[in-house]
Amino acid sequence: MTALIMEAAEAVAAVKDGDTVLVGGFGMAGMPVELIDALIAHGAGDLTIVSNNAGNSDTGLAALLAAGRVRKVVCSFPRQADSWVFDGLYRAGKIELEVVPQGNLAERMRAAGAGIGAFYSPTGVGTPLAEGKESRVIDGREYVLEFPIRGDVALIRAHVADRMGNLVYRKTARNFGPVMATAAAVTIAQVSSIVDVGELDPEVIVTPAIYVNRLVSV
Amino acid sequence: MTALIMEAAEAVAAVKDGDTVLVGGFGMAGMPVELIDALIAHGAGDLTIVSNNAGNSDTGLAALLAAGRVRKVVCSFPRQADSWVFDGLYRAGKIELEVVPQGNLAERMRAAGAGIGAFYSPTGVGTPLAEGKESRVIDGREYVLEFPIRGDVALIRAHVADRMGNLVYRKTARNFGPVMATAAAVTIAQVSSIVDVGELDPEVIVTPAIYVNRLVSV
Amino acid sequence: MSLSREQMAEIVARDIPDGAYVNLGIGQPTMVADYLRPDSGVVLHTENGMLGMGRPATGDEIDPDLTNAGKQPVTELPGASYFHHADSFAMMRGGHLDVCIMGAFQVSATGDLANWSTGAPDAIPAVGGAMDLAIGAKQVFVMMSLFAKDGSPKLVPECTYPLTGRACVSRVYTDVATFAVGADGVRIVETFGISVDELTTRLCMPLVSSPFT
Amino acid sequence: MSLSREQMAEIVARDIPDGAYVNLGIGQPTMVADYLRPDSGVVLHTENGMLGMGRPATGDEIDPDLTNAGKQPVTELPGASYFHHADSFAMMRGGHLDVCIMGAFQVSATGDLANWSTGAPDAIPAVGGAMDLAIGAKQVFVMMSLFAKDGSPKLVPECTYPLTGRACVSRVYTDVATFAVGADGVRIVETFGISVDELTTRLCMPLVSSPFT
Repeated sequence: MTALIMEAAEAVAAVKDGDTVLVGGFGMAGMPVELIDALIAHGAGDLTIVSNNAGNSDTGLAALLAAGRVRKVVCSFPRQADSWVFDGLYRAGKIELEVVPQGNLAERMRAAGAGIGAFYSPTGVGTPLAEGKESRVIDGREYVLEFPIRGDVALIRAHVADRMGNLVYRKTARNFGPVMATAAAVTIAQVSSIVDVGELDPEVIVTPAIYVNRLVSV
Repeated sequence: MTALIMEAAEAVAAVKDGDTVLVGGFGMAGMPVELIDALIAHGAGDLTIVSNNAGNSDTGLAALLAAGRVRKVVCSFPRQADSWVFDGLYRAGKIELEVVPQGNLAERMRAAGAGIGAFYSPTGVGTPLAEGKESRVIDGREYVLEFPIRGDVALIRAHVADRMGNLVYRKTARNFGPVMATAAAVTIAQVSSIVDVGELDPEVIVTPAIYVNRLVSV
Repeated sequence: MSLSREQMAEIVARDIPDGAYVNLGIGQPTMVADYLRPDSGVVLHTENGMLGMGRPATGDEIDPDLTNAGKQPVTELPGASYFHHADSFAMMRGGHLDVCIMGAFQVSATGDLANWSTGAPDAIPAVGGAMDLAIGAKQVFVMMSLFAKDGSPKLVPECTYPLTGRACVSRVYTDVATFAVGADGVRIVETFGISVDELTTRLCMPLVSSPFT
Repeated sequence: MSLSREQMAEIVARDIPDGAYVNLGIGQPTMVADYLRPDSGVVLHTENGMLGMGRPATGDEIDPDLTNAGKQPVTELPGASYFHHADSFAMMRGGHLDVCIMGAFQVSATGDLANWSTGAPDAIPAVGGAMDLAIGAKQVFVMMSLFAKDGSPKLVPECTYPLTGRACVSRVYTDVATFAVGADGVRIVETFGISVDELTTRLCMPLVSSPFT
């Protein structure tokens, strides 16, 4: 169905306690800050957050973590210079962590969106992150079997949307947005502007509207 | 390396006897007609052709088949109203055929380009096209294990290239081009025009130059 | 009276929810487009890489770079988008399309679909995107005549033709009746010029005749 | 005399073929960009979705939507392209990058790479894109000091730290020597202020001292 245009608070009301929430962004680029703030205000808890990082400084994801709403983080790089909120919770045993190599993280979400049941990845073979996983030699090379990561909700940031939900992004802020949009039951995109249908060139649309359920203009 | 701009004859000289050649196009949309003609003139034989169809009328792929250059066709839909060249060769036992569901065909080439060793697809389960293939139940659903399809050479058609090899396409002529470009050791793109580096908007490039080895302006 | 192909298309169109993303396959199902209300918000997908497909192109509109899955020239609607084949089939396989509509040789009592091969020994196999569509869309609607030319039913206890997909069909629209396929079997939704008794007699399979709920 | 970090970067840059597609990872390897000839045609990839990355952005050029893998603001060169994360890592994993350059804690005699974790029990694990890069690029160049602060070598018979990737490193650029890692073992390519004898003594592993061919 065509995307619905909403306020942030109304949009994130789709998130329920215990949900898996995919959160776009690589550092601050593409981070859906206003949606995360709305999610904090919304109050849903016991969340699993799938995102490249585990929050920076005291805002955004870090604030969500600090508010005690997150049971588990699935990410590639939790530890950063300013990831003290996550670091503290992790060392106190108050949060679970699944570290996934960044490419496997992206590909596992892509698989969820693309209806792939599982795939053999060469990434991580022979490393601690492949321990306990099935492996298989194909054409002389070893691969690890990786399974899809699905979201109940995806929170992403794009640049411009049309009223149907077609999205374009800006520079490296594109990052996880297009992949996460395909991998969640409900995708919520915050955008800088919403234009009329027909104003985006069909050749340049990165995320087709079929993947976008709710639009928030910030 | 940055793409080289060549004449069609010089470009297709990369094809050797026995090669697997990925050929873009869905019907005539995106069909690299001039490259196929050059390949016929080039003379390489014993080829495996991977393409959605197996040639139409007496030109293009059909002419390549008629010239006796093709040992095997891997495609989703060989039989069409005007596929008499293929039909004749097939019925005479002069050509091998591997029929692959269209989505598996695209995804298997995508896997080749993306370094995926194999993937579980739900497409074809329970059908004759899954016979002899491994299957596996994941989360209650049955999947078939599918392996990558790699090309020695890909022949594709795009709309505009810049001199580095970045490509944009036009409407549904995009079809298999971007996927095949990633899946072959040597990708040759025929384009309607070649512009200077910097003239294509970096946001709208569909095939980055890294996937394109040779450019032919027709 | 049994339905014409146009009437079948009209009935199918009526059952497509407003705003749905729909793939009409090739052949007869493409007629459904003619009966969608312009304000329905239904968005058409074509497997060769497009959402927002418009009506067939005519005259100067014809553009060889803009075709549907049947390779016929079509038009583009506002809000359209283009994508490559792997993305297009990821969209299908990933369950993002609300409805796809296909023809069939046979549909089984459990929703198995056979529509790509009659299994004739001399036939050249050709499947296209049918297997991907069959297992990908949230709902698969089949449009077909209920009986073959020789009078044999095409809705059958078990398909004898090679399968396209297993347990994937949810609705079967035919010239004489519409059926819903569910966990409890095949239910008659509506009949057209044929009695339930006659249907039951001619179809060699149990039918649930209560109105579809 | 041993090399400065700048000199190491210059030597690595010299070994990158003209026109190569290269990923410089994060940290020290990014210094290599400063020593690439402007006319080399080398194209830089950054894992967060860009080919054609330019130099670091300063002043008004800084754009929060345009960063490198280290999340620092960068610029865009003519011919650049953007793509999403799955496409970016498909590019890496699919073997399309010619060279990637990474730091390391340890490299083994067979080219195993350890650069993401010291295995300390209280460390928070974080891998980023290192494992994908290690196994993806056609050639992996490592830049590191050859000896740790305690004097122990970082080029070792077998890694004691958790691996990033197996048998993936082809070149090791250090402050005192450059090594090529091949099927026949580790060959010394060049030394800087250290004799082959001393190198052999301090590294507890066999070395092939013949010039790299």
